[in-house]
Amino acid sequence: MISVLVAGIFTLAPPTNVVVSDTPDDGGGAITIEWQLSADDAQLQRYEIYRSEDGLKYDKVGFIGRGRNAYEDETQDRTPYIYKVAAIMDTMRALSEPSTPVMSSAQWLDRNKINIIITVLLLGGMILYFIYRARRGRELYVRKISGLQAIDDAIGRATEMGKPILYCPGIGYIEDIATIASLSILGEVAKKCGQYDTKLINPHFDPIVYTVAREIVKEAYTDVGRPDAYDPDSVYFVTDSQFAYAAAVDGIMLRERPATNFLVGWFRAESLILAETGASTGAIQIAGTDQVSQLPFFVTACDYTLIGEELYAASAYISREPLLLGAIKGEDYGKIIIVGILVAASILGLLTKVPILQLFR
Amino acid sequence: MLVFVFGILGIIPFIIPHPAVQNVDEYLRNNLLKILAAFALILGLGSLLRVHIDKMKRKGQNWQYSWVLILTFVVSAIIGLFGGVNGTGILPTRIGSFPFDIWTIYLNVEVPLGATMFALLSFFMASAAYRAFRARSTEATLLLAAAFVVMLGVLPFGNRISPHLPSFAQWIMDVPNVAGQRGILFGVALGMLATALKIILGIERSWLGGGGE
Amino acid sequence: MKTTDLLMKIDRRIIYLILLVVVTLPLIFPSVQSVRVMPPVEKLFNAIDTIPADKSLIIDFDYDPQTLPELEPMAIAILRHAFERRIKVLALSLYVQPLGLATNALNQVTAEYNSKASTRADSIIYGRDYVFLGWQPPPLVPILGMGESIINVYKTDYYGNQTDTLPLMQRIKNYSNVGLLVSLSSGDPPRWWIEYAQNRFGLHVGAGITAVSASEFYPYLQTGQFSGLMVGMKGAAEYEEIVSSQMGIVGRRKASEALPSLTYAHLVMIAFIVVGNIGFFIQRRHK
Amino acid sequence: MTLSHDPWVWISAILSIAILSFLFRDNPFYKLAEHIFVGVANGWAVTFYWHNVLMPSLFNPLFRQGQFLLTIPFIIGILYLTRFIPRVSWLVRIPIGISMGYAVGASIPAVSQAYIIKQIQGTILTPENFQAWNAGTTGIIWSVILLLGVICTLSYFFFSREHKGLLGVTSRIGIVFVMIGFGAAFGYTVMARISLLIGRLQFLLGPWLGIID
Repeated sequence: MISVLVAGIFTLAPPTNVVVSDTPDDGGGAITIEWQLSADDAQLQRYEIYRSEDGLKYDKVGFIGRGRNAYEDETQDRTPYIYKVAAIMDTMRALSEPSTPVMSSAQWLDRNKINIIITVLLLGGMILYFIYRARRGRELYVRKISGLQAIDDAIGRATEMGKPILYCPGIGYIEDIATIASLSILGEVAKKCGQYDTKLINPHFDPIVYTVAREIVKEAYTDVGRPDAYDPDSVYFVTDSQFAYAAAVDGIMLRERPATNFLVGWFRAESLILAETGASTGAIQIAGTDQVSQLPFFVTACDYTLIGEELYAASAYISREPLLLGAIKGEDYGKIIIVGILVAASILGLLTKVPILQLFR
Repeated sequence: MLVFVFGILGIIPFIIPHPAVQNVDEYLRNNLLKILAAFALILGLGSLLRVHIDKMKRKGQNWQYSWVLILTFVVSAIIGLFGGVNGTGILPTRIGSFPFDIWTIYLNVEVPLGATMFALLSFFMASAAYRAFRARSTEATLLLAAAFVVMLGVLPFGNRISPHLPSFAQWIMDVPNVAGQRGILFGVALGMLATALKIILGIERSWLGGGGE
Repeated sequence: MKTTDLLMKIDRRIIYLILLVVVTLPLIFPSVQSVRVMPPVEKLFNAIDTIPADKSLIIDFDYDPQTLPELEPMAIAILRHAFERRIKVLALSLYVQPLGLATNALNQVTAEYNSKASTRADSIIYGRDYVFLGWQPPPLVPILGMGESIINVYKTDYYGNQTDTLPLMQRIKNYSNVGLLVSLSSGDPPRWWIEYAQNRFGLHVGAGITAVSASEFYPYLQTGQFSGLMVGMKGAAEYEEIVSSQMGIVGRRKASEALPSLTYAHLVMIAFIVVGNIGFFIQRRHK
Repeated sequence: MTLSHDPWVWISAILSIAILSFLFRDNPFYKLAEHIFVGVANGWAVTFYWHNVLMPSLFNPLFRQGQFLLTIPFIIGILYLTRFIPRVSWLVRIPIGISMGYAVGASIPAVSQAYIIKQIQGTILTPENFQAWNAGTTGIIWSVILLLGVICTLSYFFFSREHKGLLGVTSRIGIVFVMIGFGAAFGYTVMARISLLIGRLQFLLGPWLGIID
């Protein structure tokens, strides 16, 4: 009641010092308007933003709650605009002085992303350098990865038992790095299957991954001189519905009774559905994914698990291709850089007043 | 080569906000890639049908169920294609008060089946925990202990066992868990970066089908 | 030796059966388990409780049949709280599917109150005490538009009434007349309310979410962007608890009834882990 | 106790139970539900791609509005089908290369930002950590432990050196963090999964059997 009276007697204080500018680092089409809050900000309902092209006729273009001193307006590029900001309380309106005219335009570079460019150049350059060195024929060491050592035994076991091997690439798409790593491991597994004459079952979630996998398996059989052993029905598409795929793979596990299950690739919640069903059939299970949220389930339910980067390293390790091994060396130096940044930034952040967090937005 | 060009096309819009770039990017994402995915599905369906028709011909194990699969596929596809998504197509999708448009089928067949598959997880978590959480080695013991504490900590009466239990459980989630996850993520990120570069530069070619050529 | 085998190799089907039984039985024979209310829920309760008389509460009903078991009890408990305190409620959905579920919850709690009320002043009356605004696509339109005028966004309510004729809507004009918004959803809506309604208009936002999406939303609570948060069945049960203990409201408490299932399931899993380890230790000692 | 009169509720309920029966053993009901699941999922996919992608983004604009630019994605999409013709089947690499190149390219900056830069930001120590000894998870002790945990975990993923000496120690500590994290995440997820099961049981006991309301 009192505030109404006060407002009735005194006029409302308008926002002041309206500053407009082209919104930086965008694709054009926007102007940022900033102002100093009205002295009566606490009583206001909102601010309204008015725009004019000729300085005479103003149209309302937007509004924003009280306590806010900036607004981004959508504009046509290369047209000058003048702005006024109004403080609004009930039916009262207090307009600011008009701003200077301003035009919006598009920028070619988003400066907020420079840190990303630097990261990519630094780490990417490191990796490429080591690939280049590997091409020159340097011998490279890669430590043992326990899941990988098990692959041979697992395939051997299936052969002895006369049972098939199930290779499930998960529900990723061809562009997921985990799927790509999975496909190169599939190639090696298929070669072994060809050599030992073990049946391979390879059901798919994504049609494109399926297409690629078919070629890989076919070629693997040809490589080991057993094109006759390749069964075109061993690689097939099931469905692109997550749980329908899980239901179908569960069915395969129980009916075909594979001796070894590979669950390698990109997984979500179905990870444990598959891994537990597989465990109940007594199969040896080798899992691998880069999905941090699913790793706990694989680690609990499977015999061997390739954790995160181990999965990528595995595909290089298994092929022994020097170029791929070179990349691993590069990645390792990348880790040293990250650790270095962590330590250096922490020290800087603690000892100086550099706003260190701003650098890593 | 194609991969290289489109790879660059993928990187650029992230850094350059200019509309000329953003429009090309939007066109790629909204039209080209989605349309390509639609065509890829035809490939997949071809494969699925072949496997099951083969099975029926050979009268392989459980061949009767292949009939079920093909029949439900064909029927739902016909209802969906000609009946429209919400039953607005040319095919009638309602007999009396009984609707059978594709959306109703989806809600009453796919959704409950999916939800039940998802719910199976509670059973699988129990059996996996029983089997694997044994104090065989240091690692297994840590796994067991952390799971144990957190399971007790989130329970409604966790604070009655000890008032510190819920906050200790939360601490495990916030500190060791986050540290472990971040460490893995850095490795994963480097691996992804390396693989992506290798693909764009044509060093990694396994995705083409076979390592050769 | 026999016993250790027994302890270490329990058939998985026995585990499944016991789990199924301990989860099902409490659902068939419901009993309410009381629960300690944790700070995030307490904060939400206080945020709703302190909404001044001239402001209203908005409830965003965005759950579907899948998430209903976790989120509907939250909606019921909040409605009971608001109606008991005579806090005016605006209900809405950002998607079309939840509309029917929202009506169910509103009708249920309204009926609960009106069965006890003797006078018109005691009753909960549509248009005076609450309004169901319905659905106005796309989601961002109401989220932004209500900052200026609610009746301009929702010209008619869910039941087809002109909103400007409803008494409540003449007082509740825009976000400045809204004390708090609670978004009940497992998807994007809580984030949208923060990003658009809160950042632009300073709307206070609380949320009720599913246990699956908990980790995604906790940061918003820590930064203070959420005025309070309920997570999953346990969060719903805590709200039911605080509403019943602080305000003496009686009524079905579905989440609290499901809580024993949740507790027993955890205990069964813990028990099996313990049994397995006992077997393991005995066996190791024998060796 | 009133049983449902809605045939769709019966269908959902029977399918749900068929899936649950799988916990006992594989059986004809599960096989039936599984094949229906896959069949309808594909029928739905066909409907979805037709009505939501091909019609609005390709056929309508191309044939009705004459946007001939769209012949390009159309032709590229058709290249997928060359897969069925052995002589020209290599052409299938063109659409795959496009999808692949674009997605992999786009992942490079995205991965750098989300997995590297953001994670570094969350890990480094700042003076704020020193305002309290153990305030929540941001106090000095915990933030130092977090930093060390991240570094040790990362060292476990060091592949080009044998894990001996200092690296051996740090990678062992790293594994400790990883295992505690896995156990905690497992325990934490139990509640979410049991909630899903309760949801399914409430559906079966409620709308279907009418035992609870």
